Amino acid sequence: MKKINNLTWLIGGPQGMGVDSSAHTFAKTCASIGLYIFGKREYHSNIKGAHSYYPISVSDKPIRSHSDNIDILATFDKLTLELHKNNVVKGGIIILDKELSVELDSTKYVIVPIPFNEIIKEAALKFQKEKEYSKLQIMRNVITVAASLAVLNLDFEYLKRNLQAVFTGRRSKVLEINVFAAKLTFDYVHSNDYVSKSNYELRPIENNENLVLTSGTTATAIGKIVAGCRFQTYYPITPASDESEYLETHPEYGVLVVQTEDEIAAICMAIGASLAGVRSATSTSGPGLSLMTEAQGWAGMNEVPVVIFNYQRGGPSTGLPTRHEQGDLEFSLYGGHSEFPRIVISPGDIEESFYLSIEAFNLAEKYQVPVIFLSDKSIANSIQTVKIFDISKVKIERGKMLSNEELQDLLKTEGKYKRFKITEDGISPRIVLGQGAFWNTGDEHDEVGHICEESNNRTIMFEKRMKKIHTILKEVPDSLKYRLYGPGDAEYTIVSWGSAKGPILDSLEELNKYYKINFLQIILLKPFPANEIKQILSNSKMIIGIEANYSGQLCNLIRKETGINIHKRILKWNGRPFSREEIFKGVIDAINLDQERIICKAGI
Amino acid sequence: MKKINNLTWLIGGPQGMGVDSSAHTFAKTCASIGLYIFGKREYHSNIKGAHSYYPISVSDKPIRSHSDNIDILATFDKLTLELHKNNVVKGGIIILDKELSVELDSTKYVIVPIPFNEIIKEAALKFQKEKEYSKLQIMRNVITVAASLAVLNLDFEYLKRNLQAVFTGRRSKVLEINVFAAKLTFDYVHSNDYVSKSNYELRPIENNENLVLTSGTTATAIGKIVAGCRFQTYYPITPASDESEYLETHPEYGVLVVQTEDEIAAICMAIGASLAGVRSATSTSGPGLSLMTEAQGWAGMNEVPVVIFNYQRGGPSTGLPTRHEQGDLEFSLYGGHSEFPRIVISPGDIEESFYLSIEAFNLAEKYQVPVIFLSDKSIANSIQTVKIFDISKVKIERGKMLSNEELQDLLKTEGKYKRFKITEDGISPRIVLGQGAFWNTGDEHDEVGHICEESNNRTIMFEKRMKKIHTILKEVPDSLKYRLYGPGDAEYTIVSWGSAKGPILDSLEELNKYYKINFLQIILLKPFPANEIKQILSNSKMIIGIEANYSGQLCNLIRKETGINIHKRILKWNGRPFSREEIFKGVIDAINLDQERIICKAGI
Amino acid sequence: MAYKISDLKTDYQSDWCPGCGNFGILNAIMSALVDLQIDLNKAVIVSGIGCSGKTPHFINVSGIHTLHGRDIPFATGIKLANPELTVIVIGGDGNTYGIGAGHFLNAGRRNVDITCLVFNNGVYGLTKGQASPTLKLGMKTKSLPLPNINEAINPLVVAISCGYTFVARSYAYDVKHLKEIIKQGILHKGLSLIDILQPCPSYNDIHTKEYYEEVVNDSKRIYKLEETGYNGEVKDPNNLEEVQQKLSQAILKAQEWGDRIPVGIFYKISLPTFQDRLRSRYQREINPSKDRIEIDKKPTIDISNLIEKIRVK
Amino acid sequence: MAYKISDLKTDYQSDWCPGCGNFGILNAIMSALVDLQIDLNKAVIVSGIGCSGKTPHFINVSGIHTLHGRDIPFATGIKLANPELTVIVIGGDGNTYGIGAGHFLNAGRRNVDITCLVFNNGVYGLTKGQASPTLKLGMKTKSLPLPNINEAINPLVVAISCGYTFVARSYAYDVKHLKEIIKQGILHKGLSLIDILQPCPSYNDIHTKEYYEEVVNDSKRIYKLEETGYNGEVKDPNNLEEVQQKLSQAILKAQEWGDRIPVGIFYKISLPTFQDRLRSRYQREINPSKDRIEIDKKPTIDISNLIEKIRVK
Ligand SMILES: Cc1ncc(C[n+]2csc(CCOP(=O)(O)OP(=O)(O)O)c2C)c(N)n1
Ligand SMILES: Cc1ncc(C[n+]2csc(CCOP(=O)(O)OP(=O)(O)O)c2C)c(N)n1
Ligand code: SF4
Ligand code: SF4
Ligand SMILES: [Mg+2]
Ligand SMILES: [Mg+2]
Repeated sequence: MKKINNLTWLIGGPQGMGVDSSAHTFAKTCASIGLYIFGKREYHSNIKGAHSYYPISVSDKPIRSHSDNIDILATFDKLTLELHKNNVVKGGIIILDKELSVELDSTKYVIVPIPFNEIIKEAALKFQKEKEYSKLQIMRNVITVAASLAVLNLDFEYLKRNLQAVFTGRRSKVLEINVFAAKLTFDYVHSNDYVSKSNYELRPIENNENLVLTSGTTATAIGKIVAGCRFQTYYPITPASDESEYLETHPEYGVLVVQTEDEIAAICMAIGASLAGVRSATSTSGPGLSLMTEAQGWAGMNEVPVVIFNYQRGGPSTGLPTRHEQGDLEFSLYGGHSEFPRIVISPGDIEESFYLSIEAFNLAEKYQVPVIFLSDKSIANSIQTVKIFDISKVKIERGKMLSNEELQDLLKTEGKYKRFKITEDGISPRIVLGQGAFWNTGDEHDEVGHICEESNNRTIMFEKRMKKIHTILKEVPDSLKYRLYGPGDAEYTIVSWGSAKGPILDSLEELNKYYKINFLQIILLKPFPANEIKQILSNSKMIIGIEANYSGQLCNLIRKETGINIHKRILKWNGRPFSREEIFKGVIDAINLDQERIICKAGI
Repeated sequence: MKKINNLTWLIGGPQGMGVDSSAHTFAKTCASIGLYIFGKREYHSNIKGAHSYYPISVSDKPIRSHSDNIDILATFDKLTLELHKNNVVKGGIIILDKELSVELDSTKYVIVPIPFNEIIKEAALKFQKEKEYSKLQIMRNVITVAASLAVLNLDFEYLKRNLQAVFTGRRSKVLEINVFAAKLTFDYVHSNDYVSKSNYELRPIENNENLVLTSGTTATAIGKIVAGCRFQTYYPITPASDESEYLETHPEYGVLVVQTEDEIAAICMAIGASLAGVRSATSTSGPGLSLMTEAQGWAGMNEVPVVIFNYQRGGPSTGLPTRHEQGDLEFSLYGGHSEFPRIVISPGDIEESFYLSIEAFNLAEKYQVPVIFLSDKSIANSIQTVKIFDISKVKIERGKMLSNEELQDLLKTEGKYKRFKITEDGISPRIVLGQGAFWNTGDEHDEVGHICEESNNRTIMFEKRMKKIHTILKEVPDSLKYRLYGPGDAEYTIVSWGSAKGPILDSLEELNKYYKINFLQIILLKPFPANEIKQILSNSKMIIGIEANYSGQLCNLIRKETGINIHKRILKWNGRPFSREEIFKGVIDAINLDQERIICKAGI
Repeated sequence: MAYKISDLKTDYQSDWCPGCGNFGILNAIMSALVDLQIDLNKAVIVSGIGCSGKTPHFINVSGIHTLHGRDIPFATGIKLANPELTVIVIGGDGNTYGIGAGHFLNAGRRNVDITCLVFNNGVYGLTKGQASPTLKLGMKTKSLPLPNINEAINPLVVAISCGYTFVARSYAYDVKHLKEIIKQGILHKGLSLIDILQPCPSYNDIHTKEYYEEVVNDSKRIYKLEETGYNGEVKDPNNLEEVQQKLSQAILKAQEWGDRIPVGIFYKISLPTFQDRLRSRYQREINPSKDRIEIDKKPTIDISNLIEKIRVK
Repeated sequence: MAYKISDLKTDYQSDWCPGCGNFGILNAIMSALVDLQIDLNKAVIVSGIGCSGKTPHFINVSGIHTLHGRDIPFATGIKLANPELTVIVIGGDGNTYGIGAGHFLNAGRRNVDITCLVFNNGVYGLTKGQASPTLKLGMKTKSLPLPNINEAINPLVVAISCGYTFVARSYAYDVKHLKEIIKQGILHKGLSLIDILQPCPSYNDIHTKEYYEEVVNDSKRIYKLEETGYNGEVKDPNNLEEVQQKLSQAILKAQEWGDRIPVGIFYKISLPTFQDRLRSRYQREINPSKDRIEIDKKPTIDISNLIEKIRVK
């Protein structure tokens, strides 16, 4: 019997040769027949030639993670075959160039050799492009996707419709030849009867959910537009710049995007814009965040709302620029000399990236603090089908901003506007540049904002700032602090954050067949909701921390903040995100083995 | 009965008017008669005019902290009088300008009005410098010191001898007039019989200890010279630059000092020099440390020994540039994206600054990691009589450095030199530039040092670096990890770090009259000697953390690393270091009051 | 009603050393504001760190005292967020040409309409007199233990060569001249650099008031460019030949130093500001601060087109 | 025995795009080393981050691949720690003139004897083609969604005006010329900048090989200064007039761009290097790497004089 609508397809090849666009075409086509998608992009820090690959998981139920097991391996170079064939499941399909001479175990795999060159030649002939033959090699992408969908017995029309959507604008002139080549491929696969050999099939389904297929950087960028962020700075860096480039290519939404000379300028400009009353942000990754350290302290000292979007990638230093890690947590919590209040929140997936990026600006303005939005490479570069963004759920809260009238009233009653007025909750009414005079300084200051070294003022002003921590913890709703999935009365609790959420959720059901396990996702990492977390965790017989870093930074944080010891840690730092299989096995091992650290190493 | 050889003298006045040099003259003179000294410098972030002051504690026993109580207040302006008179003890002495019209309670204080102008005039006349009268106002300093020492009934010769030591070189031409003015002052004090009114007296004593009178920055600078540090970079910043300037003014010791364009260049140049085999360092304070974040990660990634000397000052941001805080601990522990091994050590006083700065280089080279030497403003700018530096105690250990012969042997046996060879202890044999080819990169790399994104290499190479944490904890002797003072079986344990050590030690004896208390000073803050600390602390009924920051960063660290909860915290963040009285009262309160945080606020 | 200098003073006492050139500069800035009657609510002074950096605290308009060397990026963000503001930037020579050099240079590429004053005293004042990037090789001010080991840069030449459209020099104690230059800088549409020779009596005993005002060979060391017939202004920015000529002239002139030190406007050209460039990129005037982003806490923007593009169909 | 290019190759495969100008530059660097027979143990290549930054991995001498924009400070530390090393610095145009501009500028003040090569391709290559500081206003490479909104800087003029003592330009595909310039840069005692026009076929479709090599008005766009009789070398550094003249000539020449693009040595002068200055400051040759700091783990230095000064007497 064929496996219907549940499979992982993987395409690989040299960077710059169309792996990404093939994957997108495949994913979109599958999504267009009502299926759910999760796709993970793996690539080198290189422009052309190094091996990149892109597994797409397809399912008739929502799916949020990748799998280590490949059902269909689509390749057009030998290296891809070598690297990935061992991950192909028994009965899986391997699509490859007919001209490649490789030994493959045909009892184990269904092998689909495709005559790439012949198809390309035929298409070239038909469209009188024989002279552009080498340029047409790029059609290997479309042919690979077509072969895959053909083997899966999908109607050609679905692919065609998606090709029409892809080849628009400048590229519309090559639409026809691509469709032609795709059709040739379909015919080839059908006439050679690979369909019947296939153990997999795709079938259109009814899906009543309203879905979008998008990536983390896009979701965040759209979130910013909705949030009213109108000033964004960036210095190019992988994987963050995709987000800024999205905003840059949509000037009609009015976000002023400035490419700066470095990340120091990026954060300083964003702070400047915020002082003029504009919601502003900067987006970066590890090395950039490191350079933003000093200015964060200034924003903290001057109580300026500004949001730093940090896409974690493999570190330290330049590290693995295009690979995954959740290694910047501790640095985000403690970056900068001395102490100042700051908020660190972390989305667990693409959908949360949208809503939380809006909340990030709300929090920044309500509490007048710098906010770090701690995303990661896996969220940034993955694609997923998620529920359409619901703007009606969104609220924009700008906190204690004085209107011009309010300012005039205040001046009448109090004589003077004091930017850092001491208040119960630590938050002072705020005006912006252009409304009236106020002072900021990185030096310790009095209520007005002038430099002040007097010792009592120091005690009070420092405390005033730090008071906001309590205000934040008091006011922020639980839904922004954490989410708890699975049974409330579980014996075992998984605790995690960021993109590890996807594979955890995807294995939770299966795990609950064996043990009663729930999953606590922590969203607000600073200030840390110690009371709430403590209460949840103290019911658990065993707590299992899962994170993609070496030492288990969240686990350590929990101990610091609550005194609770995390019994087991499932960790991974090889630059690749957790697969759902790794989580499943890791948790089983955590429960059964006498081993504090379980290290995952899957991924190429 | 007079109090002999135990007093706190304080001088204050507008910045740039000689407060510091007066204090030094007083301190040196007292030290020259065999007494122990502790002096604390307080000044504004301003060049001329703002109020600065300098209390000097004098004792016949070693002394390590300042007192809130002033026995002798020496002033030559009204502001100083206003600001400090309330701290003068009953029976204390106030030395002031005879021409100042102020109301002072003469039943409470011994008041010594000095006719500054008359003395200056007489001296001017005698030396035919009437025209330079206004320039001679600078002699108020000498006169104030002379008046102080006269009231304390010290023989004039001691002061004279010290003046001779001070007025040398360019300044020797004003020696005589200063001595003359000092003598006039002595005569004035004696002839007006203030000596008999005084409740204090100084008497030369036999002191068999071999002492130096020095500051933290000087002790550290000398430590660097001894350690063989031959390359030091800096960008001007208070209070760190004093150290670099000391090295700059002593070129004969061969430390190449480079003033850079910023702190980023400073750390990068130091790393560069280290790659060429030179022990190198950079010195800075908070804002500079913030700018060094990114490069630290590079040094960690490339296993380069480099030492950052960070003098903590009031933060965040520009903060209180000339004031004290111990606020950079967490940032020193976690600065930089992702994770890499690093050492953080903190001296508790001036003497330790000397020895630990040498150890800092040893640790850096033995473990091939960046080291942060976490000093603070109080240590930097205080002066103290400490035991003469004993070079015979010093060992220089450069770790696994290959000689040229060893390298040749290795090349013969292994064919290739691998800078990042995987080893048991995580440390690879090291060669330096000029010896042979090797590669470094901030990217993840293979053993040779070339960029490598392969996932297994990543797992292994990251682990290799982090292994050093265990090696360090295993090899470093306890004496570099912590020091325990007081009874081993105490009921109460104070735990602290950095310059809080001085006032804690100075009140420990007194405290032990009431409770059995010991004091654990933590020196090695990263990697954290959790086992040792846990063992010591677990014997204690109540643990009291003391640190000059808002949240109790060490307390939090201990909980994170050991799970042990610190019951009480004595904290201070008003920019002034703890006084011994504050510690005494703070600890008594901690033991007796039901209050988790005890906030100290003393100091002007 | 017009405001006066006295309206511009704050309660906060300046704490510069007696005789510091900064007093003259402070005066000139306030006089320039008074002369131009810049809307006080719309004026912002952005400063770096140093003795110079304290200036905004003494002037009764909004003052943003930022980080060492980062004043230009802060100011850029402010101006772009609300182009209606008049933004004056103040930095020390260490601040702007040393730690801030990267921003100083790259700001030229944008030509944002802000006015940068650099208080050039040859030393790092607030940290006690270390050599700054404008102190020449071999000089030994009283604050230095040994002669300066670094060569100086020429800030005017650098500014001209990286895109500043108004490049001038003035002198702290010639308040009248300085005021006029500042006014012109503010009025100029584009990025202005005004390098101000500022005596620091506490640390720099070489570039003193006496030095600058000394009469050498019968004429004052400091002389005014405009009095010599020099004209740095490009009349027609499209005339490449004129641009070339004015540029070369300015670079040459900026190298004069020693017995004769020119002050005045070295180079001035009218080119599209960043705001102009944004206008053509966004096809409308861009003033983010005027964007109403919410009404009753609901977002005002319509993203349906964006959603449409990623919608699963 | 003399080494050859093949001896200079490492096992590590270069992963630049086909047709990238970097291949030519790599070749030229290796050929220069071969021609000069620089001691391989004493050569160090220090690079920043970017496609350019990967270069040291392909050359069989020590390679320090540092941080984005920080290659010059690293190299400075290396050279000062051991002046016997030959230090070649490699940065991209984004790396050196963008994020590294502060170091680029201030390095001029020191004149440390290192040779800086900038692979100038007009884009941020490794991050996928954003505009770099050398791309002119309004240009739209194929990698940009909208035309460039920033003006370009002129790196040659900046270098000349902040103290570089050897300032040249060459072209990636003219390996012979480039090799010669690199050799001269290495031989020059002092700080050298060699800006290298480098086509990036993947992202910059404006400054292509075809563009640079195009024949415009009967002559190749790129032409060699030395072939036109231009001589950028100052014969007598003490002759202020000559210095002035050569400097102005270089600045003027550096502005030529468009139909005619000059390559070659724009400016060269022999001035005391930082090492020379250190020699007079320390009154001896300073080579910290040669200092024996311990013998049998005991420090070698005698600090008794220092102790004497703080000793309580
Ligand atoms: C990142 C950083 N490094 C160092 C300092 C210390 N610092 C304060 S003022 C100053 C010197 C300022 O010199 P300059 O810019 O010339 O201004 P001036 O005081 O001469 O007006 C320095 C280095 C700092 N505040 N921040
Ligand atoms: C601090 C920091 N910011 C950003 C990056 C990301 N980054 C890597 S390469 C690069 C662009 C390099 O451009 P360029 O210097 O021109 O070199 P090219 O690739 O063109 O040779 C950037 C911005 C980084 N590595 N470090
Ligand atoms: S140190 Fe110099 S610049 Fe600073 S206030 Fe004093 S005189 Fe002015
Ligand atoms: S992106 Fe450009 S610079 Fe980088 S390797 Fe490719 S062609 Fe060369
Ligand atoms: Mg200055
Ligand atoms: Mg480039």
